[in-house]
Amino acid sequence: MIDLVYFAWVRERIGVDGEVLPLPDDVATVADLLNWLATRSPGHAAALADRGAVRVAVDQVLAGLDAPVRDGSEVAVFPPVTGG
Amino acid sequence: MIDLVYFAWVRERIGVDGEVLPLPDDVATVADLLNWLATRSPGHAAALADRGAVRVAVDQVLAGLDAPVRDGSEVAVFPPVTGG
Amino acid sequence: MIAVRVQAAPFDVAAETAALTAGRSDVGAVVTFTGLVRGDDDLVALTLEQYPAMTGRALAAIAAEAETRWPLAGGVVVHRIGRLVPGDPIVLVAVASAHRGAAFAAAEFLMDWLKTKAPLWKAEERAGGTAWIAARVSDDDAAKRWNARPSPSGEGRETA
Amino acid sequence: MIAVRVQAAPFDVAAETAALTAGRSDVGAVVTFTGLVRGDDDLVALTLEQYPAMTGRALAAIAAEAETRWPLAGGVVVHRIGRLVPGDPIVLVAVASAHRGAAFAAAEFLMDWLKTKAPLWKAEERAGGTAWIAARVSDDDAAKRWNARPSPSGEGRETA
Repeated sequence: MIDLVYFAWVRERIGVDGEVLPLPDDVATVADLLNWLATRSPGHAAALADRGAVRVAVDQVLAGLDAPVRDGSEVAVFPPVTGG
Repeated sequence: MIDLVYFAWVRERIGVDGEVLPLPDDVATVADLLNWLATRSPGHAAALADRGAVRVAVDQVLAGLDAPVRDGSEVAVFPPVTGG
Repeated sequence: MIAVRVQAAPFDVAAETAALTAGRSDVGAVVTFTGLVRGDDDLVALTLEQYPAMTGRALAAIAAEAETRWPLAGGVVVHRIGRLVPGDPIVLVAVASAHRGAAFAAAEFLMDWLKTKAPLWKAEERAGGTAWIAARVSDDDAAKRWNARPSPSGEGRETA
Repeated sequence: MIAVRVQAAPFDVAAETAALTAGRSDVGAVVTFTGLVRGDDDLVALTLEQYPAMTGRALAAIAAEAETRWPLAGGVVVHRIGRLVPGDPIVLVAVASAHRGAAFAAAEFLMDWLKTKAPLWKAEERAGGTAWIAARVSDDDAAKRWNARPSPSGEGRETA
């Protein structure tokens, strides 16, 4: 299982704060994960249409597209932070 | 008359907060004034022994040794300011 | 030790700073920065969202970084989240040190970071609707100046 | 408008800063600096003396100078005189502005000036007696950096 959390307009477009999903066998990296998530609903597709517009943190640490995603991870998807 | 005010150790050495004195005819500048004041008492002499160690303000504005001193002026003598 | 908190509730600057100096006589300087929501361009409200696990961790890390850069006696960082209206205090940084240079520099360093790097997202509410704010380049520049050198000196104060 | 006061009485930072932002929504940043008497080297007390006519005039002039250098919404400078013991607050600078850069820079500018140029004299009281303090060169250097350029940028934050 993978624990997904969404923030700001990513959350709004997907329509939920987060979701817990079984990790498909062919999802090994952040890029794989985003590709797969984008197929799940029109909201997911809209949120992830521009991959350059979102950032990903794996277990609360910012991660690049090549970063590995493992079963049990918490993966957050959000826009670039705007600070306080 | 000239209104003299003293601060910090200049005040302590002279022994008074200030004094009002008639301005002698031959006192035209700050340097003249200090030379004359230094003759007035051992305390004045001690306070003004090192002219480089004191600063003078005429009518609340810092003044050099050549600055004119006029009847009715307020002349302050004090150590270099140490700030807050 | 710089304490960090992210909360919806208001903060009490006087109580926070009193805690930094209570019972000590080695603190010569306390610098506080209070950020308030500005009512620019008919802003109605600002809503801030955090990623609790990441935001708290990131604030603690930058606070620790400030402590390695400057000799500080203590400090506190409080960032508010939720819906705030113009005039509302939104962020507090308070830093205590023996000397003013370290206190000013650490407070400004923390604020530059908070304004740009803190894992927070802001939405602006106006008469016409609500929109998420994009990251600002000028603020990023303000934060970057702290990376360019290892020593705690600063330059380019003009940044907003 | 930056108000200036020289007084023996303590100051209330919260009340002073509240006055700077009351009823406004154009203030985004309030920076305060509170200076406290440090108990270094067994200091028993510090006694500050002013030249009232000159000290007040000089503080008003530097406050006006800060207002020409940065876009400020308001501010207050309070310097205490008389006998103060370690831990006592001795000086307050609070500056409000739309943006943090101006508020930080103005507060630091005012403090650098106050620590060096303010017409004040300090005597230190220790177990061994009381001695007037001589002007410090390092503080003068901190104040000088503001003269070297017309723009409100800064450098060399390390100064004490």
